Amino acid sequence: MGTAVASFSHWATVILMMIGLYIVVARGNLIKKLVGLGVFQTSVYLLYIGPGKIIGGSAPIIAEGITKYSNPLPHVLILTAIVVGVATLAVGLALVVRINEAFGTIEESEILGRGEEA
Amino acid sequence: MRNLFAVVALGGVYSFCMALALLALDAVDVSMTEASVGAGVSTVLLLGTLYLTHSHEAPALKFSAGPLVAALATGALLLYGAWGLPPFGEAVAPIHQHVVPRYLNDVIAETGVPNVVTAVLASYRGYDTLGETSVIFTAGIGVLILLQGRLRENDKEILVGSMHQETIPRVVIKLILPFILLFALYVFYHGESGPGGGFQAGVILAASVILYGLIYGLSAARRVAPMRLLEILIPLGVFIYGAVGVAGLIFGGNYLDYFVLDKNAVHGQERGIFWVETGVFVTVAATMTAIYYAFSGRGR
Amino acid sequence: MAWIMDGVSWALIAAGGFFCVVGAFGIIRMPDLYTRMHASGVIDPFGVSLILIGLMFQAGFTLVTAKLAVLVIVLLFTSPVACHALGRAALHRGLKPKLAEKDGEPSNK
Amino acid sequence: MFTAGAIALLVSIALVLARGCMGPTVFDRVLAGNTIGTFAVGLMAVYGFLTDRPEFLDIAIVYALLNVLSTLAILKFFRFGSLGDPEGAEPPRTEIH
Repeated sequence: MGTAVASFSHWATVILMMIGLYIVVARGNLIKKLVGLGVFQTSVYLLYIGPGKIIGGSAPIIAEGITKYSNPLPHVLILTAIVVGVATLAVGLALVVRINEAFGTIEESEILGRGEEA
Repeated sequence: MRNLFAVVALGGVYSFCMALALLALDAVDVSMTEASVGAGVSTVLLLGTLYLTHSHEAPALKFSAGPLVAALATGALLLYGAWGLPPFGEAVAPIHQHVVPRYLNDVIAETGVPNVVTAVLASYRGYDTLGETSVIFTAGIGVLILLQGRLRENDKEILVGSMHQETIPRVVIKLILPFILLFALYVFYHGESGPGGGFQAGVILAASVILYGLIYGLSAARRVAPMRLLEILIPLGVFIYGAVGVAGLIFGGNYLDYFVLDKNAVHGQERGIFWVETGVFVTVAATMTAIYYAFSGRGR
Repeated sequence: MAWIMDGVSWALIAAGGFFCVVGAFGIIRMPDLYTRMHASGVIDPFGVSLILIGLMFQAGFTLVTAKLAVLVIVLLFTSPVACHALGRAALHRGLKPKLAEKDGEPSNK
Repeated sequence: MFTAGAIALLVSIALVLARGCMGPTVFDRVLAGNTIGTFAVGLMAVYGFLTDRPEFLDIAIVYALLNVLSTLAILKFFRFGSLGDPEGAEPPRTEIH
């Protein structure tokens, strides 16, 4: 039981990654694909941040009277990853907008069908 | 769930829960970034896209087992890999052994910055952050190139605020906006000793401009932060970052070496970190605002 | 003195938690959007704000108390606005409130 | 004591989350999201006291300030049909269920 609770972060990571992957691959709607990509990204955040936590440790801001800090390195990597993630989300959405203007739809199957007709 | 609006609304909830989880894992800076991004920017971007496209998903043609099998296989592989990971939360795990003790022990003596995340971000791993800043810069340019051009036909000046029937939001937002701006600056300057820094402050500043644009109309927001100004600011941030590195070269150190920026090495570090954070702040804020303009100014 | 402060903050936090759960139950149980918004009105001023005020008593006269006070004020300003905006949007889209049944027939659904 | 407050907030979040998942209309979901944001503010404050480091209220303030943004964006979307200037823009025929 104890190990099951302690590995909760691993479980959450794996489950979120599966959900994200499934949405990205299976859903035809391009906006939904991007949302799925976001879910996938957050699972990666957890994958990095989770092992960095030390039980009984505190946030990595040096203060008096605290000796144990969690690992700051994953925080740095993920902090930039979040902002980059939202920037790439914006690029993806811009592409979706342009695709919609060109094809009149954002469903993958219809876009592919349109390509075969042409 | 076929309605993409519902997806957007629940996406906000998901981001809240994620920020709480990150807070519980002691990642205060990351939690703050997720909070400002999830609550402020991504919802507005998704809504803008929904406006420009369709807000309803077509029903799926048929169920195919392939993606499900792929996802389950990935999950099984990951769990198999997780079996070999060190137990959660132990201080003896390899991740805590390599460079991190040095960061934690020497950060005050070397940089004088109590927030280790800021110090590592701006100083120890400055190259990484330079890369991220240029990624944001590139993404902003990409969005602008993709979405500029077709402006809405009736792009007239609007004298009265756009939501002039909506008295209550207008008045309250007017009251709150200065505090958001002040808070963005607080997060920026306080980022050395508390959670925060250039990224978060930039996103919060952009969110305040977005809020202004939502309430008073896009043209009013364009008057406050004109596009031409943003086009200068986006490269300026990256330029500041690069210039700090070059300054290190000029004073006889390595690229992005802050020890040489002042006679006192610790002061040099502080100065370098401050200017690097300024560069990040400027680029992030200007890029996010420009992306909002691009999405909401485009005609259908 | 200290135990008075502790008791007061205990009581405030307990009351706040109670109101939070009550409001959440209201959001679950109420029949339509407008009544649910009514339930969520319990949460902001009573639930969370009382918890925050209770925490203020714990923190004493420090920067933390000032931040908590800012938090309470901001919450009291923003969340009614959000609720108002939501109600306007729903009404504008033609979502009708569910009215009481008159003469045995449902008047409005 | 802090644990009791945190548990109450967590229970409330779970209840409201259920409403967000069930919610027949989009507005119910947005209401749930907004309420969860308020709870999150309280929970972050309580968590700071639970871990004996209550300096990190800045995150909660960010939430409190920006929580209203998405709701206003949705209001504007439904009333005027766009996020920028409203003039002449047709409100989209958006389904709310």
